[in-house]
Amino acid sequence: MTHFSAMSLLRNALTGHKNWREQWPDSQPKAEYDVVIVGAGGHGLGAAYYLAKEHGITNVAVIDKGWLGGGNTGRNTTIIRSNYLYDESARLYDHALDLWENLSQELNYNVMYSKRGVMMLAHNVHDVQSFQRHVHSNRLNGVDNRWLTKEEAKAFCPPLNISPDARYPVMGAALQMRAGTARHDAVAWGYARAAAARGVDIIQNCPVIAIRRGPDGSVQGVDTAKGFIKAKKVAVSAAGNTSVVMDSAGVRMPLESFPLQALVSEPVKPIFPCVVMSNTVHAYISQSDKGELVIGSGTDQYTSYSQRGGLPLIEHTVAAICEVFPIFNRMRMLRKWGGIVDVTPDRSAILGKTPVEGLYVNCGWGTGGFKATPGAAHTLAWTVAKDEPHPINAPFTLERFTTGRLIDEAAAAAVAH
Amino acid sequence: MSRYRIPGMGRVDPAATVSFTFDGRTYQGLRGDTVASALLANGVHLMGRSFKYHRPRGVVTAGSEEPNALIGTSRGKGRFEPNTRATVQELRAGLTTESQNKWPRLSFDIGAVNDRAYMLFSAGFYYKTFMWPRSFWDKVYEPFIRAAAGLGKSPTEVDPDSYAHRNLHTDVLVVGGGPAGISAALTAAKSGARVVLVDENPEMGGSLLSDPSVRIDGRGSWAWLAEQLSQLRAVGVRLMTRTTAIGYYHQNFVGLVERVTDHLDQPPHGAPRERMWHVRAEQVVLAQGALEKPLVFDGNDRPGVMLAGAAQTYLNRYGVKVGDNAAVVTSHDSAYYAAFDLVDAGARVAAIADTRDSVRPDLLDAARKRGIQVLTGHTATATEGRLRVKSVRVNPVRNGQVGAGRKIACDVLLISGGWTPSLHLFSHTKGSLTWDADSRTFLPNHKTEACQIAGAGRGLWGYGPVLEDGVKAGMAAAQALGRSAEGSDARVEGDRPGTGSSQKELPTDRSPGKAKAFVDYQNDVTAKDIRLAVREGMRSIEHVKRYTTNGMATDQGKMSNINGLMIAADALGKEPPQVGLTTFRPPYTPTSFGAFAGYHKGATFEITRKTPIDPWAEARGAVFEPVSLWRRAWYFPQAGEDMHAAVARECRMTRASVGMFDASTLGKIEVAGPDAVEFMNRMYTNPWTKLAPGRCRYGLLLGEDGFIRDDGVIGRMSQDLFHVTTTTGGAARVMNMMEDYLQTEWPDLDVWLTSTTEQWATVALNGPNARKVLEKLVEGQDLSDEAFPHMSVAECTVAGLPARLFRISFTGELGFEVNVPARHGLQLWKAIHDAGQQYDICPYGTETMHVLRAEKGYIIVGQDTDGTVTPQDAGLDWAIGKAKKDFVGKRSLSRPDIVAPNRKQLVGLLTEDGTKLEEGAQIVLDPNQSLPMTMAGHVTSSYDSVALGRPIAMAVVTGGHGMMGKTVHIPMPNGTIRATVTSTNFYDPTGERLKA
Amino acid sequence: MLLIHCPYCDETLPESEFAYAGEAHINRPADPSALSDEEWRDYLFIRTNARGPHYERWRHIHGCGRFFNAVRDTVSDRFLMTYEAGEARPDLTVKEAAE
Amino acid sequence: MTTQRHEFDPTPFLVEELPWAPRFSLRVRPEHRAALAGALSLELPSKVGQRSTAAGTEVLCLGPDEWTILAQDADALTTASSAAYAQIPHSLVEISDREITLRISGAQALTALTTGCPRDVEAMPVGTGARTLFDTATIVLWRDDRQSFRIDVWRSFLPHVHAILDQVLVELKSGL
Ligand SMILES: Cc1cc2nc3c(=O)[nH]c(=O)nc-3n(C[C@H](O)[C@H](O)[C@H](O)COP(=O)(O)OP(=O)(O)OC[C@H]3O[C@@H](n4cnc5c(N)ncnc54)[C@H](O)[C@@H]3O)c2cc1C
Ligand SMILES: NC(=O)c1ccc[n+]([C@@H]2O[C@H](COP(=O)([O-])OP(=O)(O)OC[C@H]3O[C@@H](n4cnc5c(N)ncnc54)[C@H](O)[C@@H]3O)[C@@H](O)[C@H]2O)c1
Ligand SMILES: Cc1cc2nc3c(=O)[nH]c(=O)nc-3n(C[C@H](O)[C@H](O)[C@H](O)COP(=O)(O)O)c2cc1C
Ligand SMILES: [Zn+2]
Repeated sequence: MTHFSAMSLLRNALTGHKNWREQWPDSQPKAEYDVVIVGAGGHGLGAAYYLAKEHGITNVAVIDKGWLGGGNTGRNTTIIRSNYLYDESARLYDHALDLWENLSQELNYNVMYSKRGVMMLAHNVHDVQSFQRHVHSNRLNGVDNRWLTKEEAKAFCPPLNISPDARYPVMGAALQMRAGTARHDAVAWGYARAAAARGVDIIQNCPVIAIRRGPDGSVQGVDTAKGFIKAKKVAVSAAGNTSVVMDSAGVRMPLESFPLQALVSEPVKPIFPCVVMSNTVHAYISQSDKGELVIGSGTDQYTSYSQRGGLPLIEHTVAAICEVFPIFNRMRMLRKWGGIVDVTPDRSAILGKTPVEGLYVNCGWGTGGFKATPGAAHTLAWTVAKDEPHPINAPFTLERFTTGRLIDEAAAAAVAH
Repeated sequence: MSRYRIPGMGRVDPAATVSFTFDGRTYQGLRGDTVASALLANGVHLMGRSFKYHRPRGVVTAGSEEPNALIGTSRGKGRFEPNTRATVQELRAGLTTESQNKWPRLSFDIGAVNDRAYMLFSAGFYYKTFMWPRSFWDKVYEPFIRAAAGLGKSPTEVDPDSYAHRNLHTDVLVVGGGPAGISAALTAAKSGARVVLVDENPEMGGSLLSDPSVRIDGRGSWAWLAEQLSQLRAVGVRLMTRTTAIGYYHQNFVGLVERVTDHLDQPPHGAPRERMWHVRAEQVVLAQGALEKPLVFDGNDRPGVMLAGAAQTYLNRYGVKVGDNAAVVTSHDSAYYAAFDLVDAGARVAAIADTRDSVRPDLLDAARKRGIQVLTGHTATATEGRLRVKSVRVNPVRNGQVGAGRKIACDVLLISGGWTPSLHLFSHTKGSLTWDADSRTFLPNHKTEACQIAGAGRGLWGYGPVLEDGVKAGMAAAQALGRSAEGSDARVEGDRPGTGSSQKELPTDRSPGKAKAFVDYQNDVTAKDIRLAVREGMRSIEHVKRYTTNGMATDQGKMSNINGLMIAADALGKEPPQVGLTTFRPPYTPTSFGAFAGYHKGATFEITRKTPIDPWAEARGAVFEPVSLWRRAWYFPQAGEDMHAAVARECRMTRASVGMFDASTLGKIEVAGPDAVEFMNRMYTNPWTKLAPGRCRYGLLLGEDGFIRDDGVIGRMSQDLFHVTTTTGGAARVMNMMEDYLQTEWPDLDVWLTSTTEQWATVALNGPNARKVLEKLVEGQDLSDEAFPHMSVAECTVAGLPARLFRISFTGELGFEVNVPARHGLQLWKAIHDAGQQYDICPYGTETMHVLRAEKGYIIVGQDTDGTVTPQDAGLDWAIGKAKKDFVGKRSLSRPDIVAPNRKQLVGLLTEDGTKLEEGAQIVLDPNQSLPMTMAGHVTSSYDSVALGRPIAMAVVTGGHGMMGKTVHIPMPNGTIRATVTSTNFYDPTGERLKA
Repeated sequence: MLLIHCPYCDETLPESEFAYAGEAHINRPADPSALSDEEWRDYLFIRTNARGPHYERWRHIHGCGRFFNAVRDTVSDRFLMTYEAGEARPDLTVKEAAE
Repeated sequence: MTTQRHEFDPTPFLVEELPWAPRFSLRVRPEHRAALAGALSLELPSKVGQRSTAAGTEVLCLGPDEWTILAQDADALTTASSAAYAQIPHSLVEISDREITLRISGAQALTALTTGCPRDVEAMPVGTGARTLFDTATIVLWRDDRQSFRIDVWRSFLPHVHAILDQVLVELKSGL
């Protein structure tokens, strides 16, 4: 692997960039691997990287039905934060934040982790109560998150409309300074390159058709479009498609897949200094390093695998953005797109072992798993390597749906009076 | 007349001069001009700077696909927008425009140093550097990268314009008003179908406006066009110009955006700037035409280098000669026609260099006749000219060998790399494409929607075939609608057939590594960037796109996709269809946010529901809070009072005498029918069978997961009739949930649900004097405790109004709730208010209601419970009908984690030092732990209690029900607070006052 | 925006009049208390989440108010058919053969 | 394309708030529809969207087991309902105050409705009705004539519907 640096860039510039090497080879499947990971998103590639780096397991294949990073990793609004309410979530996401901090250096790939601060707006008394609860819980968990008055919020993000006459007036905000965004594609590519450098095979355009199990029930390998691949351990990291893949192993999942949309504006000079989320108005926005406003929308009401989504929802999202930031009314939408997100009943992930021996799963991140990428990948690798839960991912089991020990961040923020 | 305007040509109005400014200078154009055509008429080619290298750029196109000539436009305060395409913006009086992405000025831009260091800024360079030292990323590198990004400047003021929405249903929607679209629309309309024809241009005609040379049905093409349009009008086709089909969604749902006023000198009062149309069509005809591609070679981006078709458009449609001395480089026949038109209009064409070895003889003849030198089998290898092209270097290519170059002087260079059918909308539907090896383009293949594709949009060329194809598409659409249609073929004379070939970057005799051969003009992606991406392992076209940003600019690849693909395919050693295209996504062209938002802005952003009593509260100066869609009176401050003082007074007066409260927002459901009681038993945790008519009960509703969803008091009006109340925010949800169970699980039950939330206005009266106030107004019901005890309900008359009267209390005081038909709500309120004057009756808001109920330990669902709290957790076991075999959520209450010890349970908290706790504050058992602390719960409600003379709080605490009297700790940033766990029933624990 | 045929109104109408209501043919057990924790979990949470034809429920909430069932292809988002609540799960192979 | 003319329309459509009138929601199983209709002396259309008018009482079928009744004689109706209840279980709930009715009429009434109604209002036959949406508010839409409609709007949603119609009025008056 060519080391990336300003020097190597300069050297290559002088030689017409002819000597750069492939960032990852175009691998064809071998007959057998120690571990097969289904899904070359950030989570799957990251898990492969940590398996190789921290557990010395390098005979690993990451298999994707399309191009690597083409799932939700390549289509999300890149918001990264860890100010979650419950200890379990705070620990997981904060672990991810710790890894984000040095990810560029670790991977020798600039993932452009930008600590711009994520500000969450409170628009009513209930929001205030709920965010204060987060702020206090985060403080005692050692997670940074603080409360801003609406004036402080405006100072932090000047385009914000804090007029009391607004339909949803801003009553304050919670701000996590350590939070921000990262360049989505670079995360996938950086992990892919670093994993490949340690011997991991990345096999693209190769749908996994089924997970094969032996007479004793344990995993034997995967049937793919390129034939059977033997492996005693298979980790499924297929995001929106998890149900389908797991079903082939006879494991039915508590998941539903919905289309989630996002959009970008035309690029403009820096105008938006941070990330703002408003759950009440349904608006999520930041400005990318290329200058577009990156805006997150909601999920359509019906399940779907179509990566599309409807127009009315987008209209609502854009209206919400203009409600909170009226100066953007004359900005133009450049492109909108959809992804497929897998949602669990408590909207928290499922991460770890399954009832099937040798089968591991990492799914259910819904609308918010990009931020978890390094943390989820890191702890999943541990679990796969040792066949036991990592202390951080231990609560995120499948069993919780049987016992009732849900980790329901959304319900904790439920709006009702 | 401007220097480059040709009298007698174009569709502009020579008599109507319109002045506008560009970068502070005033120019004259004509009505009908775009900013681009007007600037070109004035000899101005330099209109912008590119994204990364800040290279000087002029127009490349004459349409909405323009990547270069992006300008800021404005019309007074709040009406500035960046990145407007000069090729689309029509002139209007007083239009102010400015160039972008330059400093200090367009002709001399410091940012252009990037161009000198362009070797450093290769594709994906930022992924490889800016990583050391670590801290420099946040402080130095990132701010630098960001400052360099972006094109125009964002608006900074609030937009005063309005935007509209419209729904439209039609039989046929035709997208594209060129010859194909027009003939399709006319054919379909003649069959009797309702037809809508849209085009993004200010007038219909499509390529006929650019190339009017033919005669159709014996007339000049523009005369024919005018006649077609009047026929279309006559048969009732809705013609929508300046209207872009932005997205093609499921089942023939198409979003259109109509630009209503941007072209007007003086928009009339009330006219929306833009209007979004939601069209649902039985049949869609896509006649989007084709887009011309540039050729990729070193220096193909200088101002003055433009598409041949664009030059032809400027000439024929706007009467503007783009230069005096043109050179042409092409791989398609169509550029010849552009050259001919230019010569015929008096310009000189120095030469046509054609990449093809052989060219149709008639074209060669026609060129020769006009004195144009044609160089077949040639490539272009360089251009010169900093702010305007001065020359092009062309070289012969023989057997793949590039021969010696020669310079051809020119002031414009017309290029054409062939045409790409516009399949954007078709691709939105996930329709599949097929590669046509002859034309080397993608054509539509498998359709997923009820649509027809016609004309240049499916690879046809020449007006004859395209008109015929339009007729066919119109007939097909009509037939699909079950109508019989006839098509009449048009007779085209002097048609200009054409073919051509698609190319990768043109061969060169210089080091290809050094060439600045642009593929994506705006994002400064060059051919070598694409090859570099492939070299680095980006084998998927999607990776190439993302790594190089090719096709991600504001033209969304309209100029660059196919050229990028050709180069990538070559680098990969594959055929283009094996590599494939990236995905087209809506919107077709960049679209204002305002158009999406439509009417949903300001006061009508979302519904604000108000009660019948709201006007009284507003007149009284109440402060409101939003609760779901409602606004509710929060408190009623009197002169000089802040919230704290107002709430303290409201609490005091209510407990001391009597208070009144607008409870109209509570959800109400009439549950009626012989099986009403059975239904209630199944839905709610409580037992209902023994509840006598005339009595009421607190009802608790769970989700099937066992967690509390809603609560409310429910009155049994008669054997078969329940008056159910729900929380304000829960009303719609509860109703839906009940309907769901009733319709799909228990359809056998004879019971019906009717929402009566808005049928009734509800006034709550609380306080020791409540009965005295009410007695004066009630007829038909004895209010004494014996006749009408706590938890009773009756129908009677209150203030002369038919009422449902409840004796219930959410405050712990003697309490009543009066429901009257909503239209009388305000009258009732005033009557009670008048009657209460003698007792200093006090109107109070939601905050006081919250305090008073907290003093009694009554929960607020959503505040003291979130979606993780069971009845046991909330101390509401008593509300569970123990003898009931089943009810919604019952099974979940015995799941292992729900019966586990140490769940968080609702308790009261009293601080030792009398400080008021913060809602949301976290509770710990051991205050001396280090971070992260083990938390044992949190404060759900906290108020200053006037009645108790101290703050009180409710909280959920691990194992709280077993901790009465124990101390817990609340670590705050400035010190830890100690609190004692108590019952939640702080005030009048024995309930004496209730029974008064 | 999908286009949905309401079997009660017998009209084909825009999605905005309808509310999605989850997977169809998951009947509430007659006696929940007889179920094991696993069986109860399956009822509560386990979903087919089919890729392809999906049996699901909709409510014509801003219309006749009825819940009804539908088969929709979750890859194309296209409705294959809709039918009244309470009707048996249709056999798609029969439907295809008939067409 | 030389001149910039637009035609102003001073009265594109008219919105009137209709006076209060007794209104009921009637629910009964389809198999009991005919019997109940007899008992209540009403014509209860069986198809969603159909209406009937008899002796000044208007009925609109909103769902397979649901009708809205604009009663001429409310007392007679409730009395008949109570009398029939034991034999024919049903539910008759007064909702006179739940909704307020607007009449929207005039040359551009249809256009005004298409700003907020997603369904094809134009295709709706005169003399029918339906529950549908206007913007985000549920409404009951009655088509009385080609250019005359009524909409019943829940009381608290009315100001929003009004506000949108006001904007539409200004928009249509501009002639663009
Ligand atoms: C519009 C949008 C906005 C979002 N915004 C945010 C945000 O702001 N912040 C945030 O934290 N999260 C966000 N998310 C969520 C986030 O994107 C995802 O949770 C996260 O990227 C998931 O990563 P992954 O690696 O698990 O999945 P993916 O990146 O989706 O990877 C899964 C891979 O599995 C492959 N696969 C599937 N089935 C098969 C098969 N049978 N065989 C082989 N391969 C298969 C897919 O092709 C895919 O590449 C957003 C999501 C979307 C769609
Ligand atoms: N300059 C030339 O010589 C030249 C160039 C191209 C085509 N032609 C000829 O023109 C004919 C093509 O006719 P045609 O009718 O197929 O195409 P067309 O190009 O004449 O018409 C297509 C129209 O659709 C519009 N359009 C495209 N996408 C749209 C959208 N999303 N929303 C609204 N409007 C949209 C375009 O602006 C254009 O006006 C052929 O005969 C061809 O030979 C000539
Ligand atoms: C954070 C982010 C920023 C993006 N910025 C742009 C952009 O500037 N221009 C663009 O064309 N697309 C942009 N995209 C969208 C992609 O082009 C693409 O639509 C998305 O990755 C989904 O892939 P698909 O549309 O090919 O299905 C962006 C996507 C993301 C996630
Ligand atoms: Zn219906």
